[in-house]
Amino acid sequence: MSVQRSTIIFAWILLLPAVLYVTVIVAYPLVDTFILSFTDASLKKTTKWVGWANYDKIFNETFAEVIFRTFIWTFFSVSIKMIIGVFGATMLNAAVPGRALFRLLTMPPWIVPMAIGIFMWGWMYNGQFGMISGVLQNWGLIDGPIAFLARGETAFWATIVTDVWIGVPLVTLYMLAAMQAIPQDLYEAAWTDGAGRFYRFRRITLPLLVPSLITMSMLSLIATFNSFDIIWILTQGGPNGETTTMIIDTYRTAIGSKKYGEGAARAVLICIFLSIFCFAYFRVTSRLSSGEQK
Amino acid sequence: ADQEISWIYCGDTMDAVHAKYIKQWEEKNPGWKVTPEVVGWAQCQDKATTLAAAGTPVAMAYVGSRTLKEFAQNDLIVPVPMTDEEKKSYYPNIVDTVTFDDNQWGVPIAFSTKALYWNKDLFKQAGLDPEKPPKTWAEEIEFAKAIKEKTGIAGYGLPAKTFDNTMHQFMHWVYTNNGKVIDGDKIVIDSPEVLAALQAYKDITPYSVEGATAYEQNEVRAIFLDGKVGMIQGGSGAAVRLKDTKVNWGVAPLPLGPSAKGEGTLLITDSLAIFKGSGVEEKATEFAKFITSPGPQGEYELQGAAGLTPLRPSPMVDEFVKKDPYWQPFIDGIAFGGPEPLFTDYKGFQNVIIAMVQSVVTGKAEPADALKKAAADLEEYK
Amino acid sequence: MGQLNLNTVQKFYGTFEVLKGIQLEVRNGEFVVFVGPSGCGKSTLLRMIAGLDETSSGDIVIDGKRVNDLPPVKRGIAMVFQSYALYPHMSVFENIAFPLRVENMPEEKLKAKVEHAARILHLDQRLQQKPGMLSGGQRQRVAIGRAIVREPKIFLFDEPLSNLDAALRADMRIELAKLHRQLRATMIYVTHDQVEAMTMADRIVVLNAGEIAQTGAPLELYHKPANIFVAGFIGNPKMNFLPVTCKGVSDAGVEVDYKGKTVVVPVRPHDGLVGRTLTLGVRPEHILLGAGDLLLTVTPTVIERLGAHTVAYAAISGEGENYCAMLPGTVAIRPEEQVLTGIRAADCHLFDEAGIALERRVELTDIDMGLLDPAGA
Amino acid sequence: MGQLNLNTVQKFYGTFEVLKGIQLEVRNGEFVVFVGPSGCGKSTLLRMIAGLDETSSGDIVIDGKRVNDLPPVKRGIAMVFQSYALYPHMSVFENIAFPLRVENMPEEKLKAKVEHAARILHLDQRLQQKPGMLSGGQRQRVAIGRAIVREPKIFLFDEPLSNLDAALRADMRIELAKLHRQLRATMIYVTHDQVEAMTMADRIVVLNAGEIAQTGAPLELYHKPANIFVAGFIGNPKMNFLPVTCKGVSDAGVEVDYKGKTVVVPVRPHDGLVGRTLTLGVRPEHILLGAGDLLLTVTPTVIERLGAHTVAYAAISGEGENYCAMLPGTVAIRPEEQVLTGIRAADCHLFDEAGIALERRVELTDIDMGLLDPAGA
Amino acid sequence: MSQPALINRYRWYELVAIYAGIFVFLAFILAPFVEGFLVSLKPLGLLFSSPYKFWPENGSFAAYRTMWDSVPGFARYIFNSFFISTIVTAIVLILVIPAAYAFARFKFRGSGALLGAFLAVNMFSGAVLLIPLFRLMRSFGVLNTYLAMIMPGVAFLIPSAIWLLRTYMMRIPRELDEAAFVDGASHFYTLRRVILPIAMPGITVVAITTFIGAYAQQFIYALTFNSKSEYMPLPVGLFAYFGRQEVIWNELMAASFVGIAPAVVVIFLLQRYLVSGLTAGAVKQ
Ligand SMILES: Nc1ncnc2c1ncn2[C@@H]1O[C@H](COP(=O)(O)OP(=O)(O)OP(=O)(O)O)[C@@H](O)[C@H]1O
Ligand SMILES: Nc1ncnc2c1ncn2[C@@H]1O[C@H](COP(=O)(O)OP(=O)(O)OP(=O)(O)O)[C@@H](O)[C@H]1O
Ligand SMILES: [Mg+2]
Ligand SMILES: [Mg+2]
Repeated sequence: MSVQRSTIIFAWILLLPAVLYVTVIVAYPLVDTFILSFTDASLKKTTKWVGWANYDKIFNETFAEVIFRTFIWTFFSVSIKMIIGVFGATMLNAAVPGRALFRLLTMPPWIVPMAIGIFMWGWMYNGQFGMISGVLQNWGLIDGPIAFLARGETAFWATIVTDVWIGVPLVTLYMLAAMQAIPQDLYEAAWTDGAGRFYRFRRITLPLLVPSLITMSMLSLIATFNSFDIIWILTQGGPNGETTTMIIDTYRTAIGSKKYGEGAARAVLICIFLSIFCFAYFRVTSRLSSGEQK
Repeated sequence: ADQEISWIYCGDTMDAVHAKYIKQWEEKNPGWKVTPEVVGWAQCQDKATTLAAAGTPVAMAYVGSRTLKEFAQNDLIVPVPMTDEEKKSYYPNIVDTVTFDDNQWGVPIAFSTKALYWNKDLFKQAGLDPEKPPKTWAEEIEFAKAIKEKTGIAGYGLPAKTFDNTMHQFMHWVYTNNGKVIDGDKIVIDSPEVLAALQAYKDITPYSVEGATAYEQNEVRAIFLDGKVGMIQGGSGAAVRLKDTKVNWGVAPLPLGPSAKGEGTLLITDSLAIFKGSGVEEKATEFAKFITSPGPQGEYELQGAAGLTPLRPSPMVDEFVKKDPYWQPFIDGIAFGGPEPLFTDYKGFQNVIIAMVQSVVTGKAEPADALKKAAADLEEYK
Repeated sequence: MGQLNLNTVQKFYGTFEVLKGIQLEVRNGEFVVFVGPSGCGKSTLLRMIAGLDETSSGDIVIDGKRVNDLPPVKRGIAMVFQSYALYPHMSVFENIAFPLRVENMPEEKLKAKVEHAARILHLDQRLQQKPGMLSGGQRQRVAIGRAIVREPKIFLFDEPLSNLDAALRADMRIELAKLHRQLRATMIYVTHDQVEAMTMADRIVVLNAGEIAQTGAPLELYHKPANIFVAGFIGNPKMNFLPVTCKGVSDAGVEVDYKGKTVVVPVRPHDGLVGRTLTLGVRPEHILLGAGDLLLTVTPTVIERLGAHTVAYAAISGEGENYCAMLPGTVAIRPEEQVLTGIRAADCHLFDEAGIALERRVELTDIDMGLLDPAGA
Repeated sequence: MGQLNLNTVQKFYGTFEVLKGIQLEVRNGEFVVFVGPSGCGKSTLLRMIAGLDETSSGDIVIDGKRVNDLPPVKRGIAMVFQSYALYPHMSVFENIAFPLRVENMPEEKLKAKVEHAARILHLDQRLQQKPGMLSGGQRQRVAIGRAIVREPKIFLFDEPLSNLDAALRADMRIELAKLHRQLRATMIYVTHDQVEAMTMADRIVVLNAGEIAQTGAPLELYHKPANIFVAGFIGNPKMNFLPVTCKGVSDAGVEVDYKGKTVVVPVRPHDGLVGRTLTLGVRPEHILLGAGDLLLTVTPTVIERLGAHTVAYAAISGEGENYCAMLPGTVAIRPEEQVLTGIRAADCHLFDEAGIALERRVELTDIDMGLLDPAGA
Repeated sequence: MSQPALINRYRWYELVAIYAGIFVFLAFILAPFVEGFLVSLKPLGLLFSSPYKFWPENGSFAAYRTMWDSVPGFARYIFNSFFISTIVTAIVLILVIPAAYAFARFKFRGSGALLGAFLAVNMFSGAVLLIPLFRLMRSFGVLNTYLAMIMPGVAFLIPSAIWLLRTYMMRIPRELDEAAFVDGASHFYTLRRVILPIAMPGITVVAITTFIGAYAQQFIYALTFNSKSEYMPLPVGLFAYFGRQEVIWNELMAASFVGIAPAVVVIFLLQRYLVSGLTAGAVKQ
């Protein structure tokens, strides 16, 4: 008994600093946000309790559109990140000369301050002076300049591409690590049985990456759902609000219009959505790990 | 020790003129110290607001005058009443930009107006008279069309990005057609004058730079500097830059709409707001008045490249305009100009106008419908 | 149909010569075991035969065709890895079916084949499980199943039993031997466990530091090891070695002296032995109590009683070496109590100074006529 | 000074009873081995003695003191883990010194102790190396060294040799036995390899599914297994079992019938046996060729020639079971050729329907006087 | 040079495909940097000129010189970022190592929920929590100090660091702890002498990711919680290139490249550990 109890006490001693720290710094503002979501807090000096009014107000037609858009945006961004990440990892995992250098070269988007990376993309998307439109024109692929951020559809994809770009290095790195953890003898066995490179990739690499893919998608999903800077700097949610996601909407309400109460309600909603995702994730992974082994 | 007047100062560095006069003021007011905090343009206003909202306001901040009503209504700032004499010293209509409830809530420190720039070479190429800028919207649209069709180059630079300036640009059109957005507490945007402006936007879009919704004014200006657009609405800063280019340009008052009473423009001012609760409100007010008094202010605004328009008429200004005649249209517009409309939720108002403009420019809505919707949406923010 | 030749096969890692010109012929249907201590190059050789590693020089010939440049699948081999290399995400069925799926075999034929293999290996009940749910022995059988369905000409096994516990290992040994008889395919099997080698092989190839120390039938290696290395490696417990001096050579054999006691070992002598220091080898199981041609009094230090027999270890005074005897299970000896042990001259092995064995005058055919001809077994 | 008592020790994982009331006394200085098949609870029991796992009920008493609530170090035990659990970042010296560093022993004394332990274990030359550079056997000795320096009253070993290869395992067995005699400490040793158990133990505790199946000296278990489980588990190859019918009971023993052949097994009968189906057990090493009280003609299917002896497996017609014989190394039998085998009645074991052995009329003292009293060994 | 193993030997067309794949992938990754670099080389006046020319006319490295004059404190900003990240990384490690160990090793009621709660921290983005955080920083009295930027930075980097390190530590054999425990080592002694040294590769990875996270990001806290320009980190410094009316693009880009150089050097020196550390632990289930 005492051995057990002292172990648990020790575990808590180890956890305490981190728990305390996060509680003080984050939990307090979180609770504050939660409480705020039931008030009409704004620039006014006094606030009053408004119950569910903020939540009621949120649920209108535009907001449904925003939610839908957020999901689509997140879905595409995360899936493309995963696809490119796996593609990149596969390429970088190939035993070809120079791969150490190539691996190094994938890191920059991760290191550069996010805003700068986004500015660089802003340049690329510029219709008159930017690289993409310019190069396409020089090659004669398009007639006149194309401003990628001018139209809803192109702006939507442009923001996704930038988000993917920022997220890809880390995904690639994790996927590379996961690939290297697959025992070499599995490939040798398959090769001995006549399986070609692509066949091995499809039947061995991919299935064995699934657990890592799920974990990565989860972490990526949280970050992407909350991805703010990219859309804000590139389009501020425009044009016609066609790149407005929940986090943009929240920011515009809370920080832009100083409707702290309504903004907080939106933040709480984001958290609820993400919690549902996480819960589903834990379900899926525990099912997976019970089916397989080591 | 010294009492401090904290000042959120927008920009990248402290202007030399301001630095000089801060020192002068401190010498005259022993025991007081002005501590400016330089914050980039993109964030300075939000920072001042956040500090105030969190309950630790700075003494004084550089803010867009459009936010004054919001601050005042939420009891964050103190009024800075002007004597009649002071009011008179400004160009007409300028005091209106900081006036709400018959009181002044800020001291104007920076001012900008717009005029029309045109590219004479492109006019020539399009078979137009290069020395004759458009006088009316109809001409403007016609010339734009001609340029686009004859040269393949865009005739007009219409900025419609999701950006505060998109609203400003549109307000120039509203004020050159004698329109109004809000009258006291009444939303009057749903008027024929404003509808005409919106219709003109729709009409000129096909001859504008491709992808108007991707550009804000500086980007459109850059295109003009590159010689790739026939006409733009711009501030005085463009002229300074144009001098370094090969572009053959001219500047004229903004073209007028059908209902215009005279030359008009949107009068944008930035002000020094004195925040409530800093404990040094009085002294801050005193300093604000000093730093914007004709002497220091005149020296500050006439440096040229900043693109400011002078706040007050003065012999200095006349001399200045004589030297650089392109200044004339910027000052001429002031007489019939209007202030930025004051709303309780300024950002809310701005978003509504941007949404309205973009929906028309991108063809998602007809001007009349867009206007109706905007009118309804604005009710929430008045 | 499963005949393998290695012609002076060499392998370098950098400048390190792992395999030093291996020359070997494996007959069709033969069960050949490579044994040798850890690091001697067994796996390397096997992987080269499989086509997983390249040869640095020399030829690998299968059924008369040089295969050096062919990928594994074209060599007609199948390999069972030491780690089994089962695909953890596939069921047992899919694991076994993998090679057939690669060839795009029609579903029906594939199913029949997999089920046939599963029956042979008693895996019928497990086909839907994942490898993670199987015991070690079952996993091993899945790995073999995967090799079987391909119907290769040559099976390659790399220490397939080393992960299993003693009991399972014994069972699997028998099953593999049965399988060999059933399939009649050529099998090449790597192990460092000499018991496995002895029990399963038609022919054993003993490798030492990249060279073939000896090739021969198990009992040939047991009774006529070519050198000290093979003598020490084959047989458990290990052969005892005593330093002796050659006294004389006669028709009857070589007379040697060990601490003043002489014995004539019936081996074929060669010239110039007299006076040299030789090594006398005797297996623990050939040490008798109280009888023999060479008698030694020793004090056992450790006595292991295994029931069926008793293994006693003694340190011979003077030598630091262990002297080990395998005695009947019920023998009445105790630690630290002197006993008189004896060795029969006919059981002795004799090695010259270079460690090369002098040929024993023992006819293997006396033991079992069939043993020297594995094909007849 | 190293005396251990387990009083009805139970362990539950959830509702699953892993250990079902273990009652055991270990004398001071004794070498006790726990054997049993995988999953029977050996490790769990050892970890409970160590204090790594909690007991669900029952007392663990060391030197008369209940230690259930004491942490391992206060129990005076040291443990050697199956994986050795060496610290990869520390040198051999630091690994061995670890327990002493924990107690803050002065540097000089610590150094002396570590070096002493290293000498015993022949690790003197390796003290500055990291575990990663050592061979399996050396690593194992480091792990033991770490246990020795603490001078514990009781050593606990959890399958310490299972990672080693056959040759090394044999060497380490001997070294451990020597160490035991040198230190005279109590040692408790877990293994599932019955050879290890037989060779090292003063006393073996056979565990089966959480219960003690039998406790006794190795040869007692070999010659007088208390039940079928122990009979099958102890001895390699495994004992053969034949279903027989009891014909009659007499002073000489029990007369049983196997396929019409009868034999009188010299065991102590109990009532009501006549007519029942019993199990006759006979060890492979007790099967003779052509002689014996019960003769059986069988056809060997697999023959393993180990040199020293030959192991033959046959399927007895009718039974699916393997029938295994361990014969002399040079015996002349061949697969698929019938041979006549025989069993002596005195070698037979007989088990009733519940699997309980009928006591054999064999005096263990006939084998070796000292064997029943390990203290005297 | 040893040749690649046979299984990894490629045919010429496979090699072409792989290099083409790598090229496409790296093109995507690096194109914006190329654009940024080209911008940094162009004189401000020629930045906005069409038609598009890939190679800048009159390209020069002038911006890399003038940037130091335009924003005189830039070196200081780089130092601040480096300093803040170093401190943040140190604090994160101090907090996270014991916590990750506890999560990896001890099962107790609520441990799973607690771990989930840590993940939940990342679900709220910092921007939303700005005002409550500001009040908190004010009540701690750390506004306008390095601490104002360090404290929230640490909090938001803790969760992912715990996740990463926990998975790594779960791979360290449990017997190592048990062996130390049997020998009488206290839990803390075990952590310090046994676990910490063995987990070093994992800790390195966590340290790198945390450092990078702290180095370039966390812009919003710096801006709101600190008013002293001498404490400002790199991103704020970069925003100083946004003039009154005009962004000095070429210098901004030049400054960005200069600014990330220290982090690039860190990554360059440690990238070996990055992949190998991740391989040994991290995402693998
Ligand atoms: N890729 C390699 N690079 C350099 N040396 C290697 C490589 N692979 C193996 N070796 C060396 O070649 C020798 C033979 O290795 P191999 O794996 O064939 O031994 P083995 O006989 O299979 O041993 P074990 O019984 O331990 O498996 C060893 O000394 C090993 O260190
Ligand atoms: N933490 C646990 N939770 C639930 N069941 C457990 C746990 N640990 C062990 N068991 C179960 O207890 C039983 C005994 O396990 P134990 O490890 O003692 O076996 P063992 O005799 O040491 O086997 P082996 O020889 O394979 O090591 C097994 O059936 C195992 O599944
Ligand atoms: Mg090997
Ligand atoms: Mg165990």
